[in-house]
Amino acid sequence: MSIIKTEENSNQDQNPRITWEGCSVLLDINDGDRVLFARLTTGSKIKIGNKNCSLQSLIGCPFGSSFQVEDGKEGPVLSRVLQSTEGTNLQIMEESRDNRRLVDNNSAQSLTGEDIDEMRRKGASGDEIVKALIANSATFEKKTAFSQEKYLLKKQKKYAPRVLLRRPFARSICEAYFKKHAEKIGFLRVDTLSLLLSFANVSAYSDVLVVDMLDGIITGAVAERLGGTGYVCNTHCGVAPYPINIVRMFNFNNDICQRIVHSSVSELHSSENGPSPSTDPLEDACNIRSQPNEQILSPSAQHAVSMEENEDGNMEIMTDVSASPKVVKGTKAGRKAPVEAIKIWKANGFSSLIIAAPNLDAWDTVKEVLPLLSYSASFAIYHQYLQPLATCMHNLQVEKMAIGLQISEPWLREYQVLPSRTHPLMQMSATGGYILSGTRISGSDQTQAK
Amino acid sequence: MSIIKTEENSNQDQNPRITWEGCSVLLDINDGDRVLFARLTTGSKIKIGNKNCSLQSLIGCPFGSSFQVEDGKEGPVLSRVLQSTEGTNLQIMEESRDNRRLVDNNSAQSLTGEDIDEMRRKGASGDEIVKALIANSATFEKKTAFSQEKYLLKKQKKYAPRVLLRRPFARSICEAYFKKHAEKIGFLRVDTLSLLLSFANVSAYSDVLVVDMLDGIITGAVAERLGGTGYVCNTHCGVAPYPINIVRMFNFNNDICQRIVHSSVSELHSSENGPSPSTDPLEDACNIRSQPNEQILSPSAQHAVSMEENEDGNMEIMTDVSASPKVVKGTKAGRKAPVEAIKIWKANGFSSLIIAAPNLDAWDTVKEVLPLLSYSASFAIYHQYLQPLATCMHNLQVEKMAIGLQISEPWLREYQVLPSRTHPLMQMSATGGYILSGTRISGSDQTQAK
Amino acid sequence: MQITSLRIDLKYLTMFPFDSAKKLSFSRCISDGDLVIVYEKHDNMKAVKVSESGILQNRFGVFKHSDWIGKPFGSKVFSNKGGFVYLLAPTAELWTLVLSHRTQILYVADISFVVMYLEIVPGCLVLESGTGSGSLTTSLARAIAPNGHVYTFDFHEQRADSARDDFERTGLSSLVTVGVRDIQGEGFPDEFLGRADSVFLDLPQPWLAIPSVSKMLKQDGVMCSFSPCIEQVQRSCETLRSDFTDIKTFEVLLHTYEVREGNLWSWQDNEGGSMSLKSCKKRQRSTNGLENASSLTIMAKRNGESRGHTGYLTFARLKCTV
Amino acid sequence: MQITSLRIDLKYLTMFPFDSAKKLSFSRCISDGDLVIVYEKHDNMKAVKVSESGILQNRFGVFKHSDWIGKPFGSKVFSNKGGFVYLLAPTAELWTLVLSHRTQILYVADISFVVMYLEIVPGCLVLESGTGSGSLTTSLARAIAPNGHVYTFDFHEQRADSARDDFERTGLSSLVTVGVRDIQGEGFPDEFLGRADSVFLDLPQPWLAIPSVSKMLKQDGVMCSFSPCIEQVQRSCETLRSDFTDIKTFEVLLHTYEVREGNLWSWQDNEGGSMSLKSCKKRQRSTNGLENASSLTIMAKRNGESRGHTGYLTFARLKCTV
Repeated sequence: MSIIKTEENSNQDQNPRITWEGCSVLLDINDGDRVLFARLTTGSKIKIGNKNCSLQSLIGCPFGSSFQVEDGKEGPVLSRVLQSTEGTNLQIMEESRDNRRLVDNNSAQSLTGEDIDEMRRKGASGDEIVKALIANSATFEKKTAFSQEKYLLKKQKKYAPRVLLRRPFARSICEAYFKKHAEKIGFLRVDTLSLLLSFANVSAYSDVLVVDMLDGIITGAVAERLGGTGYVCNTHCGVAPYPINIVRMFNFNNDICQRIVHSSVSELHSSENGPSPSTDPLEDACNIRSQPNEQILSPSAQHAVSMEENEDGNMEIMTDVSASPKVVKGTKAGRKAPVEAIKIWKANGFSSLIIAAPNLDAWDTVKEVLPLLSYSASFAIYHQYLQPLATCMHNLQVEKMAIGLQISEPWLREYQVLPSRTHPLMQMSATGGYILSGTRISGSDQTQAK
Repeated sequence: MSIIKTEENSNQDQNPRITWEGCSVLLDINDGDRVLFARLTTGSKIKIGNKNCSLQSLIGCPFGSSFQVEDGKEGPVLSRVLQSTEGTNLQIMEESRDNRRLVDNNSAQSLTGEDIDEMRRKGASGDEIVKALIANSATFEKKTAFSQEKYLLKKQKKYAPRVLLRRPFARSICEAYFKKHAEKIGFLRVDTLSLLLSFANVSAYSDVLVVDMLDGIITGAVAERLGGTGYVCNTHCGVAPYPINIVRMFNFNNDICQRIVHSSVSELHSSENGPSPSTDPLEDACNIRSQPNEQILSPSAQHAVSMEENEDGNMEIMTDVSASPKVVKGTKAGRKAPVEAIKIWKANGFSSLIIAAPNLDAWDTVKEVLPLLSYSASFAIYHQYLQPLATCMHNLQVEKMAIGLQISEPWLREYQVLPSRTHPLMQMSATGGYILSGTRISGSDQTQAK
Repeated sequence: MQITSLRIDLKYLTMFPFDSAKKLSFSRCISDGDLVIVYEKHDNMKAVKVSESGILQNRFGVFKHSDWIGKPFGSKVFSNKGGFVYLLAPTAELWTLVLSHRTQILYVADISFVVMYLEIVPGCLVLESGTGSGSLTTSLARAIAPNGHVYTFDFHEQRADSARDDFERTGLSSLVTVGVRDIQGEGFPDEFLGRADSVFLDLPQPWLAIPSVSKMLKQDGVMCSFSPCIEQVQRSCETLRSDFTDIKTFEVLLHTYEVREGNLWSWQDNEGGSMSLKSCKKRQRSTNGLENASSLTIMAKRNGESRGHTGYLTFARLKCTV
Repeated sequence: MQITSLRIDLKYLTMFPFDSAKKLSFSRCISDGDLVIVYEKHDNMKAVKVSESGILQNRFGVFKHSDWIGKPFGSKVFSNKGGFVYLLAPTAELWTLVLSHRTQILYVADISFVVMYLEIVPGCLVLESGTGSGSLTTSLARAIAPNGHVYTFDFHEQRADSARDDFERTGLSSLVTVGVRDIQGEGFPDEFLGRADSVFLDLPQPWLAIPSVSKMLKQDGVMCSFSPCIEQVQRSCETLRSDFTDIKTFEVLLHTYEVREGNLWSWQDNEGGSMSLKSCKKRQRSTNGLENASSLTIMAKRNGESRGHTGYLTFARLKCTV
């Protein structure tokens, strides 16, 4: 079995595993308690507890590494923690004791708040404080292993918070939004997103038409799969394209950004083949600069506001745009579709379609955009409600526009797998919404009695 | 802690654990492969394989006992098998071998069909045949424990079928129908049925109004909970009550049968307090004899037909009605509601309502019958489709007829729990339907601005 | 024809009637001493004992119990400020909600399934351990009424005491007996040998209690064990295999739906394209829903967060050996 | 501006395009040598290689391949008897249906989730064992195209051979390499040390392969193990805890819905009361669904029987130790 070296080189470009200055990262604080998007620049900072930590030390680190707050010469810094390969400190043993006699008592701690402050002043690390708390707990030793673990975790989160550096992928971005701001992505769960990409047959060199009214999560996920080939074209009805702020959070290189475009549905439908006034190259160029930038800049202000509102653990956006103008210029995703591309789409049709427009009637939308697809192309429509998709499916059947029609409802449940304590998580997301999928067919041109 | 002896005596009557002549039983053949309802009489028989076995030997046996076919002097009989308390013959061990090298080969059996026929002629029992088959299998010893068990079970089912004598309860009847003829009970799953009884607050001495278009499964389940107290009144729109054949399958005593009545919705609504022509005592008495009996007799012929159609393992009804006329007379459930009861219901209202009418519009039905309930009474409406209940719930809210409204969708999954082989069953029933539940309230008589 | 069960009785209300003299008629009016469920919202209810001089104070104002007496159950009653609540007759389901303040709202799915799958009917003798909040016990009592009995045991004396108080309050004392006992350690009392129709276990190590259960049950009697973790189920099933048959493990859940009325925009209505997702929440609402219902769509949507797991229910039937 | 990717190419069709020269344009017409999916019904499809002289015979009659050539994909084509089928371009999803004849129809839920959760993007190097029917492999190949590679291993030589044939047929050979190897016993080949972006295991004893996986993965790389039984998951998680972090176990399912158009009867329409449940099936159907849509209700109903379990998916991320 031989290995093609060039693959790996190109892989390195598309799929970097080490951060760089200006790259976008997802910071997971205390195992998902708080999730932040940030752009790593020399000047960017995040607030953890009451400390403003510089993110500079994160530049050049591998994704997946963990950090702890430490006091540096010039204020608090994030210092890398190497993960041991020996499992967690605390060995989780099979529990033979039952906890019927367990008495919950939190007053058994002899260390006071002043003691802890004093330790801090003397430069004790978070880990040291946690160890002291355990040593000074009258009940810790009597607790069951399960309760000891819970206690340890709680104290560690408070006194020695961990920051995990994650790669911003469709997976992690969708999960972070779903957990903290599900309404911003129309309650689209990560398994549902994955199904949309499958049902729509998104693959390299596809030309994917999307109606993405979920702030760009669909557009970004499609672009990630295209890897700089094909096109994802976000179509819209009026003059202004729908915002795609979430696309900024992916670490898309220039190749990929070039493939993220928008076009109004009337342009895609128009019978003229020459450049229409609205697709004038000059105006187009102008659009690339001004209008998508506006999209990029304006929402960051909004998000900053929402960050203030949700101090206690919500997802936040930390983007110091002004500090890194080059980076913003790099991510100019979402330009107007090139005239040549539109021309070819008109001739050949798109190869895939995804609609995710929670406030639009599904049938009303699909009847407008489905004709833009080539025959045999796959499509997938997401909706939070079942009924609009049922009506849509019925109409597509009656109109003989598509075959292989199916409404699917995804179901996802996570499990806790621990010795003697394995069970599904007590909380689950009951609704991943619904997907209507199918394949466009050519009109019944030669209808014959069967 | 003292025990009240009288309780147990009355319990014995209501909840008998030993069969008697004329009692209704559920026969579970080969662990659910085939399920039959039968009435135990000296003359009744069932066909197992190619043998007609008398059911006489089942009379006087405890429910829960198992039987095997044996050749008696006067033809095949069902002979009781005492269950050992030492688990199954085959010890299921944790599997250390994996089956990657397993080759499936069914040609390794040296015993021929003729050999088996010969053994049978010589009077070998089913168990003996199974043992011979194992002894003559070239591959049995090489199989994994899991495969051995599967092989054994398959052969046992074929050559030594087991008949399990089950009590006909709402649980077992609903499960048997759901498994074999789900469409006859409107795809009502046993957990959904249990929720209907809870949400409608069915309890002793309740007067429960039902719209039961599921052939009596609701009526029977309610009567079981009432235990001879209160009433279950099956209401209907036209002149003829809905059939309640399933009620016959319960072993209801006279006390309980007396409490199962029907009445048209117009009778329940009529403002006259005196006996209306249709509630004339004479005609009423006539109804008790003729019309419910017709219900009891006619469908058994139908069922007999469906039994012929479904030779290979479906649920069957074996009722030798002519052979035990006294028994049929005993189960005269479903008479017309007594005039006195109707009078009191008109004055006080019913205390519970259950609607299970798959073909009726839920709102259209509930707006007719909900006013027959007393205030603060609970109700539950079952439907296979979500949308009719959504509309109904909305209208009940708008009309301020009920509070505590909730649409629930039950979810049920069975697990296989075996050493090293624990997992949810691969097949599940995806739809248990939907339930709209709530509490009737008094009209907003004194509406005040809040 | 016997219609004594329809007699109207004016003794104080129990949660459900269990002798013919206490037959509940819902047309009955609220009396001094009755237990009523004060309903504010689906997720806000409270159990209140009515007394001539009592008052209830909540965010809607002050309610005088004396205003309630004589009104039928299911009435809307008003506070001094014009705020209102509904007064409902207690049921096992409402009681569960009151007990747990919504955290246990879906528990009805497990309870209902257990009662039916244990084949509990009026007259049954049922054993239970532990009693816990008594939420299941109340439903067991409803199912065995009027002439059966539930014997329930808890390890904690204090918990048993509060459960006993609750059954006193709901008028179920004659159907339920609460004992203090370590069932895992000692098993059920010998006086129930071979007499239980059904047994329910909610214990951390149910396998320790199973040998006792097999002695208490009548032949063909059914037991159920509720456990959150699969390891408990695995171990219980192993123990069950010697004396029990028909061993089945289930998981029961309930999803609930919200109902909304609204119109989805058509593609053209949405010319601006800048519609934010937030605006989707303020759907246009008709002032008279019923008349306009045909033009608007009523849509049901799953409630987002739901109980993903409560526990596994393992049922088994005692083998017939006689 | 580079628009080479939009070029139309007439080489034979692969399941999906993975180099710009093979860019699929759907307006392209069916050619000799193409693989087409012949669609009769949702649950009846078949993969056919088109050849000038080929014929297809089914219950609708005889179809000549020569009639198909030159027609666009997505066309309806007719048999000698006037029966028809649709000719579709193959996709990974259709291929899964063709492979398994509907028995694996819901498997798309697991496949989709795995591809996304393994963070597979174009250019990735992915290891898989076992290959099985190659259903997941096809989707992995789609995700790593155009410049990544999937190395998949199966214990059975025969199974590996048929999978290799299939990838030849679907034109994916340059993206997928199939090897014969006992991964549980020998681990993955050393040539992949530290080079895999993602690893997928579907093995009876996955814990035996996990030490090798941790050597193959790049730091922060993700692995997934698919197991039907919880004991396999428990043991795998135990093994994973030493070198992996972010260990998560999921179950993914898919429920599907039927759509029906019809009216529910009102109480009064149903005067007879003798309506049987059977008649509910023959609902009145409008001849022109769209025009009457407002007066009829379209209702969605869950398909009754569904896959209740496929397996547990356990994901884990290699710890960063450098």
